[in-house]
Amino acid sequence: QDQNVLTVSSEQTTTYVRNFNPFGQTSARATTLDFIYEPLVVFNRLKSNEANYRLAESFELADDLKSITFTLRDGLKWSDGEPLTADDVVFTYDYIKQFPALDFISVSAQLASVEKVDDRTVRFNLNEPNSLIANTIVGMPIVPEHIWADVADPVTFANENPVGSGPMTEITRFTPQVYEQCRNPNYWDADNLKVDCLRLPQLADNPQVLAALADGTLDWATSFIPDIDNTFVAKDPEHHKYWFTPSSLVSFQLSMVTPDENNRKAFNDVNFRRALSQLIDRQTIVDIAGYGYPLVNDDPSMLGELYKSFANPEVATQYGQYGQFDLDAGIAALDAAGYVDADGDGFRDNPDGTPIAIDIMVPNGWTDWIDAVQISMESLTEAGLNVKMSTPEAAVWTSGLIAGDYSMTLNALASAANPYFPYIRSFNPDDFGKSRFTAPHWENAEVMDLLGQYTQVKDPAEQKALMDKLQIIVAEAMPVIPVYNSPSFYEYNTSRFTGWADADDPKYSPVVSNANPARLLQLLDLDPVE
Amino acid sequence: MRQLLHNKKAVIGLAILVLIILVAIFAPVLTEYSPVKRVGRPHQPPSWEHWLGTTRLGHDVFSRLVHGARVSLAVGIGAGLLITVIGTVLGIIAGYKGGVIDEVINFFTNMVLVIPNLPLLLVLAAFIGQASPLVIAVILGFTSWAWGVRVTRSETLSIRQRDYVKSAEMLGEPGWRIMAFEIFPNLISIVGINFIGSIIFAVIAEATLEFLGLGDPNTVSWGIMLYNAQNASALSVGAWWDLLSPCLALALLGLGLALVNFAIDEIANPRLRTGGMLARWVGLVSAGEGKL
Amino acid sequence: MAFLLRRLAFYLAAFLAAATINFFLPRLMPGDPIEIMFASAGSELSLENLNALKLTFGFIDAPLHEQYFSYLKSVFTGDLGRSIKYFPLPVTDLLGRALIWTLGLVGIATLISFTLGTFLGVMAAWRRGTLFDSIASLLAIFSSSVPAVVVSLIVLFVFGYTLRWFPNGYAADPMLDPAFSWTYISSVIYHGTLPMLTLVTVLTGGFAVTMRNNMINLLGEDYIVMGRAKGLSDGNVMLWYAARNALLPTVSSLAIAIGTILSGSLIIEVVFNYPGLGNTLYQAILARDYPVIQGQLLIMTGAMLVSNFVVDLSYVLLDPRLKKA
Amino acid sequence: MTDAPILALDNVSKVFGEVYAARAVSFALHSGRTLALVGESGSGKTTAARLIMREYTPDQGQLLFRGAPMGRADGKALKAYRSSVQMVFQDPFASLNPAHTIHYHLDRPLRLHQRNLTRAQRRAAVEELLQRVKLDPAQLMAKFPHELSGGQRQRISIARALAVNPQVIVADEPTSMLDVSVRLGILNLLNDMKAQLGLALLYITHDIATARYVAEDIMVMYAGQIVEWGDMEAVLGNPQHPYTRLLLSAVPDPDKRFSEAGEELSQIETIRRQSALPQPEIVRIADNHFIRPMP
Amino acid sequence: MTSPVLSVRNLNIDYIGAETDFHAVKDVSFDIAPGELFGLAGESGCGKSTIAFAVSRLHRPPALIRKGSQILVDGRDVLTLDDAELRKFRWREVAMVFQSAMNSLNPVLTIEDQFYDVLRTHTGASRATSRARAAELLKLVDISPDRLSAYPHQCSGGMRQRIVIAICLALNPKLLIMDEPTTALDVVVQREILQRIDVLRKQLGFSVLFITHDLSLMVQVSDRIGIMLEGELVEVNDAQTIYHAPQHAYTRKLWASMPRLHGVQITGEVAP
Ligand SMILES: Nc1ncnc2c1ncn2[C@@H]1O[C@H](COP(=O)(O)OP(=O)(O)OP(=O)(O)O)[C@@H](O)[C@H]1O
Ligand SMILES: Nc1ncnc2c1ncn2[C@@H]1O[C@H](COP(=O)(O)OP(=O)(O)OP(=O)(O)O)[C@@H](O)[C@H]1O
Ligand SMILES: [Mg+2]
Ligand SMILES: [Mg+2]
Repeated sequence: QDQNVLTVSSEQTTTYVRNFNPFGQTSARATTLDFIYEPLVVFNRLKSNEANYRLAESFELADDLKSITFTLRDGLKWSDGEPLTADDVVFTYDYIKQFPALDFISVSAQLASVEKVDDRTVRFNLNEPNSLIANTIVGMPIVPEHIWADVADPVTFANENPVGSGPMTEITRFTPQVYEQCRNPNYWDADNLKVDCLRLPQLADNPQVLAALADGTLDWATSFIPDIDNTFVAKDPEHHKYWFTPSSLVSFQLSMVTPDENNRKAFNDVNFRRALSQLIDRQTIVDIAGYGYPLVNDDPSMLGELYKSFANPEVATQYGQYGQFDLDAGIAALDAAGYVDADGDGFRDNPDGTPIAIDIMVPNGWTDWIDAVQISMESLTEAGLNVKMSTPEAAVWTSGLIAGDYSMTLNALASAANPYFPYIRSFNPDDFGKSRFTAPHWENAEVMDLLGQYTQVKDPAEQKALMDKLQIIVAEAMPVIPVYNSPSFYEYNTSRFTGWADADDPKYSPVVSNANPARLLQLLDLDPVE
Repeated sequence: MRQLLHNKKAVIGLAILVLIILVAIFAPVLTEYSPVKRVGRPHQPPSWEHWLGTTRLGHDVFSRLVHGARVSLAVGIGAGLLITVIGTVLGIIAGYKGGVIDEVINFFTNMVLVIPNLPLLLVLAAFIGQASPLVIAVILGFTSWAWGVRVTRSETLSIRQRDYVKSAEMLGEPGWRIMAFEIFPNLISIVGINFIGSIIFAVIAEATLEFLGLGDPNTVSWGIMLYNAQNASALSVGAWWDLLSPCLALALLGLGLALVNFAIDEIANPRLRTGGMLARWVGLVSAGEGKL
Repeated sequence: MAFLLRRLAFYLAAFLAAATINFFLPRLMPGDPIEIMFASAGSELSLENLNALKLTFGFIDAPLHEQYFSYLKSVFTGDLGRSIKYFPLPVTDLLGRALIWTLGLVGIATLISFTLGTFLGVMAAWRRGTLFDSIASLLAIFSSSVPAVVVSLIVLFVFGYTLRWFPNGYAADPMLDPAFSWTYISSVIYHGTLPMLTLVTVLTGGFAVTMRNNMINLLGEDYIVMGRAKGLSDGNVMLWYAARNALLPTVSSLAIAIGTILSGSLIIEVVFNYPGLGNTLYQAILARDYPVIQGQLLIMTGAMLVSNFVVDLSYVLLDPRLKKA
Repeated sequence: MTDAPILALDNVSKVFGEVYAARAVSFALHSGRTLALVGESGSGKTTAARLIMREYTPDQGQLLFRGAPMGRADGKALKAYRSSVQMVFQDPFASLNPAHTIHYHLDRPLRLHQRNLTRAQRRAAVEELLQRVKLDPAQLMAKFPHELSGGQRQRISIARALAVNPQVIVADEPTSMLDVSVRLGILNLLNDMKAQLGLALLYITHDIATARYVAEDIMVMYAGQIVEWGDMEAVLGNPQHPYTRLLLSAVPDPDKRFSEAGEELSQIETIRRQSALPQPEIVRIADNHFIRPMP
Repeated sequence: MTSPVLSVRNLNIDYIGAETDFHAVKDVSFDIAPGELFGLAGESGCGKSTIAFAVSRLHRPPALIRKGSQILVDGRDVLTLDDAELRKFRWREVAMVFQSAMNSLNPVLTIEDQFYDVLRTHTGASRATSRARAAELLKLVDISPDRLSAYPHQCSGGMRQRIVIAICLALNPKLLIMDEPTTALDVVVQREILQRIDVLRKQLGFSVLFITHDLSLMVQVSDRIGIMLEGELVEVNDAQTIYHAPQHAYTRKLWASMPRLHGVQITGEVAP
């Protein structure tokens, strides 16, 4: 009988290298996580983080929030037939402690210890109480002890013939141009798996993915596609479909610690930031720089549509206008706050007369961002601000952001299950100088205090109260100027498989990139067309 | 110069160049649109309002094209000048001084010649990150002089043997004067060819680097236009005007320069000339006035 | 022999120098690849993890001279390290894959355009002043001046997008396994046509112009006139007297042209998404994949040196004056 | 030959690799006299000229200027030497820079060697020079070399050499590229200069007939050695060295038909081989007539 | 007098210019008898080579042999030949030694090949027969046959010129044109070569059109001499008459400009 082969494009590359090391986040094939190494739990971001239990059948957070216990399903097996037990989980966590380079999600630092309770139960003891730790823990793949214990250098280990726990573990074909990954003979959830094999043709860039999509070769892809209705859907409107879900927040950020003393004065003035925000034409940016695909984010608390179930309606009523594009209002706000042209050079200056000169830094080659900046510059310039753009190498940009050594930039922040994460990543002073997500270098003790409390309460009502408060503080201070949430791209073809998630049935995020564990759920939901 | 005007290729080439130069000079007068402002909807095909259509961002292609001519020309001429000056000076010194100086210069020249140029440029430009046209011109100047040294040197070697250089030496002319006044004037055509060839090279290299995304996107230049068009998938979405306009402009500039270069070659080397005499000759033969 | 030995010594020196430049260039570049990778991946990685990763990839802070010598040693033992982007693929493997395509593309294109260009140049010079000469010269001028990027984009637009006669990427149908079968080979040819066409378009003119000029300069030589005076056929004189001698300087110009050819193929590979060396270099630069960039420049220089040497060799073979002594 | 020589080569040798381009060459130049140096191509004539022009430094022996060795001469002595010794080249087409006018060619040496002249004085001097070589200044000053005939160019070369007021002129085959009809004019000019300015002339040629026309003394060179030398008439009238005889018998002579080949011509190879060997011994034939006999 | 080997009648040759033509050969007529050595003398640029080229019809544009000109070789007008006939005619009937001895051999072919291509083209000879014939011819000019495998650059100038002469003799041509064959050579070598030509001419019976600047030499070797001035043939006479009793003023001027090796020296007064 014929096999059901699902043709997927999950990463773009000029050549395939046989590497299925689940810890090699950038070097492993994109089908390694989730498909070969199944997570303990998949949290569904689209449904308020609902837990879909996979290898684990349950987990239990201790009341003091200082430990969490996962219970594995009964009878789990590795793809080579060996049993998958709590020992493997403990081994994995010991392993990443031993080889810190493997810990690509920095989970070790939060764990005091990992202990086996019984063959199916593992307890993680935490350094700090944390109600959200499960989200982090499930991001680490569990590897078989009987294989990995003998690996001398797991960082460079290519794991060419993986032994895994997920649905698709058998590499039946591998060339630089294409590889195929087929069903796990010992998969615990085989009943739900209708797809026999994944085929991954090598595709180097968006146009190639588009070509493969347009001629119907691909069943499932994640790629930016210009003018998608014409270039893809129109080719076969019945089967060619897409659904773009909002994800990473893209925002303008100002460095509160920028080396230029005059700029610093302005940037630390909330009135200046608000005025700036009002001068950003988000809709045009989305339409032109983003082909209409992103979702405008005009939420001064920076959460926006993505976290709308967490939203505090107060924010919109009190501060909503600062997220709206309004050229006149922006100009008026600048005038009112004293930012007028004092020295007659045609550019607005600080109220004390010192000049402001803003250099918007974007990484070289990130075209949509460059376009967005160019569009923004039009209105900023029209409002009399002295702005220009520089496009250094991405590495320079990154280190500038990390050090706060820039004046203005666009920055992106990956989406997460809970608004706690964007806040902590953006405002945690411990991360200043370490992460580009703290690029604004904005400090607020109250925010940090509230975030600390947030992880330590378990009661949803209490959590909501804290989150509401947080949003008001952030919206009032407006430390970042949100612009849009960039889309996760998801294109699919219904001629060979059905069961796809879409706007009408947003059951989970169906994006097939390796940043979305829910893709596993999508795979399991697919049914071949007869 | 007068000879140039008698050469058909030169006249066509010069006409193209003059046209492009005029366009560059009068760019602001020639178009009502700013090259860096959105003045229309994205990717509008050519129309009365936008002669060459608009870009993905809604910029006017024609306006960008005429403003871009400035940058392409400036980089070409600037880098060409730098390349030519370095190449000529080193070439004459190596060829005339000989000995260790020659060995050293010659070694470096040959070495630079065997290190592939564009890959090196790519790496250098990437290293600099945001390569403004000025930076590109400077990098080009400092990496691409080798060919000039080679031809200038070999020509100098042969001129050095000429008796007029010998007699200048015997008169006691200082070395620099011999190089500047005895040798250099006789290299004019080679220097001219080198100069124009270098301009062609620089224009192409700039466009290539920018096309590959190593340029400064603030610039309005033909290379950046190519880059933007490519990034906007102009071909996939059928916006051919966005991509073809800078393409054709570059091809035209290259052609104009090459024609002039070819003509200089013909003038410097009369044997290459195929002037009007051949036409007359053919006429006379077919009229039965004579034969070979 | 002495001539070749001298050239060999020079090539060795040039290779060393290139290797040295190669060593310093990436070290002067700002930013490091691991950071870049994570910056674009948008992922969060603690500083400790980052440093642990860097260490594994061999970004040690040993003194420069130590780094240099261990680098030289690895260069001469053929160990170019491992790619960062395509970890853990050895750079030599990665480049080896790409090299085949580039060699094929560049080799065949050079062969075609050299032959075609030389032929056009010979004919144009021989029929000097005729319509053929005018047209051929004009085509040659155009071909030698129009940028490769322009030609490749136009070719891609016309044949790839508008007429859809040829594919827009790959060196062969990715669904096919490499094999010595007609299906595979025809697929390679099919995919290689546009890049090849572009490269040939860009290269032919230069060869034709050089050859034409050389020929014309030679046609006045006494031995050519003597060839005609001997009553030999035109073809005979054209080939064995004129072209054979005019070829000598053309061949030496070929050595210089190799750099241009490689550059041309680089941009063409990028435009046509051809998996050759140029494309690999481009990707490596974008990803700051130092080991690959280094290996790449080295291989390209090596290729230049080897082809220069081949040119030298053929020069010696073609010119009896160099054979002895 | 009582007056002191202005310039002399004293036992000078110059070796290129294995080739002796000059072997123990000695001769002296006196003012008001012309010394002709004849020999076949490759015999070392130009090498001798270059040794004098200090383009080559001798491997052995020395160059004497007014009796003083010009070994490592200092700048001043060198300058004096430069302004005293000048050269006229063989090819009138190559000895003038196509990029400069005639005026420039004559003005430069004046500027270099007579720094105190004003512009007007120099102009007058240029005109005088042109008149001296029998050219019309008004017509020629502004012209470029390619607008002149070969003979005119050679005259300019001579004028340029004269511009520095030299005492010695070395003329390396100055007429071999010229047509018969203009050749004589140049030779006459050289003779005049010698007589009027008291120049010492080294006339290098392979045309013995013209040598006889301008020179009082002659040297016959072969393979870097001067094999026979002395008074012109004595040497031509009574050649002693077999190579000299061979040379003389090969010179075209309209009075002799071709078939009457001389004895020397049948032994060309032998004579050549023998003459190329080092011949240190010198034999005096007459008062001013010497040979280095073949072994 | 037997019918001439070469008979040039009213030869007019122009170099066509972009605007005006340069009339290089003006109405020149002369004959060369079988076995005769005819000398053509004149200043540089007077049109000697232009005539020589015309006889084998070797000119290239923009040279133009005007209509009305006739060049009869053995009574046949060379100017009426078509391409194929012309190829057959060349070298078989008229062979030519060029001005620069050094450059008239193809530098990339061996000496043997340069014999072979003539012999094969004209007689269809095989390599072996051509080799034998070449060896034989080389002996005529005193060169050892082992030189056959050498390249031109391995031979001295005089040797090269003799090789060219040997190649010229390959097909027993009726006429040998020698355009300043010895200007680049030494007097001694020149003498050797011309002597050899003189002998071969008598032995093989071909005629020679000999072009040179050197009047003394010309008188020595030629039977008859033509003096050219600016494209015109101003005087044709037998050699001794040209020497002892020159008719044309120009010829007299030439003689007056030639320094003598022996006897009374010329005065040095040159007629303007
Ligand atoms: N720079 C040099 N390097 C090597 N060999 C040289 C050099 N100059 C001259 N020779 C050799 O020295 C010998 C004498 O050369 P020279 O030029 O003095 O001869 P010549 O008599 O002037 O010849 P010609 O009449 O051709 O000018 C020749 O064998 C020549 O090859
Ligand atoms: N291809 C040409 N185009 C125009 N003019 C030419 C061409 N070839 C020769 N001439 C001119 O024709 C005239 C005769 O040239 P030709 O070569 O016959 O002279 P020549 O007597 O052989 O001179 P030489 O003794 O220098 O060889 C010269 O004035 C020359 O400038
Ligand atoms: Mg101001
Ligand atoms: Mg001639």
